[in-house]
Amino acid sequence: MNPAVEHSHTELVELRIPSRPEWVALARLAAATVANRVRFSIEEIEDVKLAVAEACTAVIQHDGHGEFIDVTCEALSDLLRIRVRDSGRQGGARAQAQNMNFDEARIAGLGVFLIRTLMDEVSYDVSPQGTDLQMVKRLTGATDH
Amino acid sequence: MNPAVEHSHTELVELRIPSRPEWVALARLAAATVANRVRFSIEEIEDVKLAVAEACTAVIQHDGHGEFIDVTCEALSDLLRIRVRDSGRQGGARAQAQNMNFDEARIAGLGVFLIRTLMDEVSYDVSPQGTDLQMVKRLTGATDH
Amino acid sequence: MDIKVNVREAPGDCYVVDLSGEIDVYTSPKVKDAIGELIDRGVYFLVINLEKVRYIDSTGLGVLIGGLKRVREHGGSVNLVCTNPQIKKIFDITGLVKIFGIFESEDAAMKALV
Amino acid sequence: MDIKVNVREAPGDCYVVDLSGEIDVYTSPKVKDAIGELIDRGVYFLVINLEKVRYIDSTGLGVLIGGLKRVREHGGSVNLVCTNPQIKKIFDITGLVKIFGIFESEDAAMKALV
Ligand SMILES: Nc1ncnc2c1ncn2[C@@H]1O[C@H](COP(=O)(O)OP(=O)(O)O)[C@@H](O)[C@H]1O
Ligand SMILES: Nc1ncnc2c1ncn2[C@@H]1O[C@H](COP(=O)(O)OP(=O)(O)O)[C@@H](O)[C@H]1O
Repeated sequence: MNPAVEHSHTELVELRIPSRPEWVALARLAAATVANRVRFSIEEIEDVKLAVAEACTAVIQHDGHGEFIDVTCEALSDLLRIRVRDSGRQGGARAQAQNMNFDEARIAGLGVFLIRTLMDEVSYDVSPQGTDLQMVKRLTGATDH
Repeated sequence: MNPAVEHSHTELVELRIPSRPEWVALARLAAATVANRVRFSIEEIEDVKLAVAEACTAVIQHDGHGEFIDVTCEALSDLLRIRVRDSGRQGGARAQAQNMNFDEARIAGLGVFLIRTLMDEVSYDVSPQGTDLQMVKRLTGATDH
Repeated sequence: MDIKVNVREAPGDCYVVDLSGEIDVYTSPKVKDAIGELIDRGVYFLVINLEKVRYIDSTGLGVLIGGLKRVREHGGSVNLVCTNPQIKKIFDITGLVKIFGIFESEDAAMKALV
Repeated sequence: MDIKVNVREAPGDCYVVDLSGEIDVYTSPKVKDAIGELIDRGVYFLVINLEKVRYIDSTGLGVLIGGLKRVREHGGSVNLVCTNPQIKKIFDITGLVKIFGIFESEDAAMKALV
């Protein structure tokens, strides 16, 4: 079953998980369920799972990350939009350290490389409040309006 | 892998899904993942999945329900607490109709019977703002403090 | 999240409905349609094989109960094949074991049907 | 979410590590430990069989790369068995096909090892 998304329906899933390794699999599953609502192929759904997992992993492996990861997945008729943020971050010194550690080396890492390769659009925003990664995958051949 | 929950960690998962049939499976999976963090048996995890699905199904099959279902699952050392609410409900006349339809016949239905049988504590609250079902399942032999 | 429904004719005017997967609020309409079509065609003796069903909820039970009620109006009956202990438990705690014939094998379910 | 790791001795001072399941940030430490233990024991020729791996992410790749680096310091090598196209694709797009020997069968991976 891989039905076309009906525009009249909201196709939005929000998931909050503790920012720890054992929860990443759930974020993958949630993203896969939403990706399945767009008419992605099985291979494309695997791409989405990996990209979401890499985004969560980047948060988890980063010192000073927040207590939770918020994953928002939205299916539109011809694209999937996913946002991964960490939240509940400690303020002050920890947030400072966080800010400095999140350097180009991290962005250039294997995980971020995979996200950029597998998704069509990736943007990220780093602030003392946390990291915010947004990514879009389009149906092949589809154009955005 | 079925590790004991460490008290120093937050074991809280929040999931928001559209209140439609195709999303209930994701709520089951999320609840099962959290139940797995308490040392429940496979059979007990199946009980939790069914109870959560019945709670979501009750919302969905009820006219005038909200646009989303919020599922909150919290693992403590010896119990699992789950809350299922509908949100984004239309106000006014629809909320009124909703309120009246949610009658004893519904509560007495097969789904609610299953929830009551499979879980150790169940409470629900119905208001024009929506329905709010809370349930607890304990580890066998464990007592609450 | 998926259900597969396969309908096949068996000896003696009886049909077997093989279900495989999860029967929930999303998938049960598909099961309801398949059973409903058979009954509309005048098939009142059914074996529903749940051996490959991993999950069933109240909507799935409702579909089975609904099917049973309809065939009984025509003097028919529905027998279930169920070996999964978790699924069996659901029939036990809801008391539905008393209204369905539930069997360990398709053979036994078919023999008990007529 | 689970990984199974099985280590077995093969002909010619070589070991095969069978991995089965999903290798991610949660499960990769288990894989790392298993490979690390072998290397600590002086095993520098490894075949890692990924045929039953359904999923691998950058942490899993990191563990494999780390193992390869360690055995190379001792003149050893790591060959992978990989048939799943999705997993192969990950090695392709990261360029890791160029640093690992990747084979379609365990036999081929073992023969190419020494
Ligand atoms: N495509 C690649 N080819 C070869 N080696 C790589 C590749 N990607 C990463 N590595 C190596 O694998 C190791 C782990 O990489 P990475 O996961 O990016 O770690 P980190 O985030 O710590 O930089 C590093 O030593 C890196 O040099
Ligand atoms: N334990 C049971 N034994 C026999 N019949 C039952 C049982 N539970 C429910 N039913 C019947 O199955 C049908 C569907 O039940 P239920 O799911 O509770 O529907 P509803 O919510 O519409 O009342 C009803 O006709 C009811 O009488």
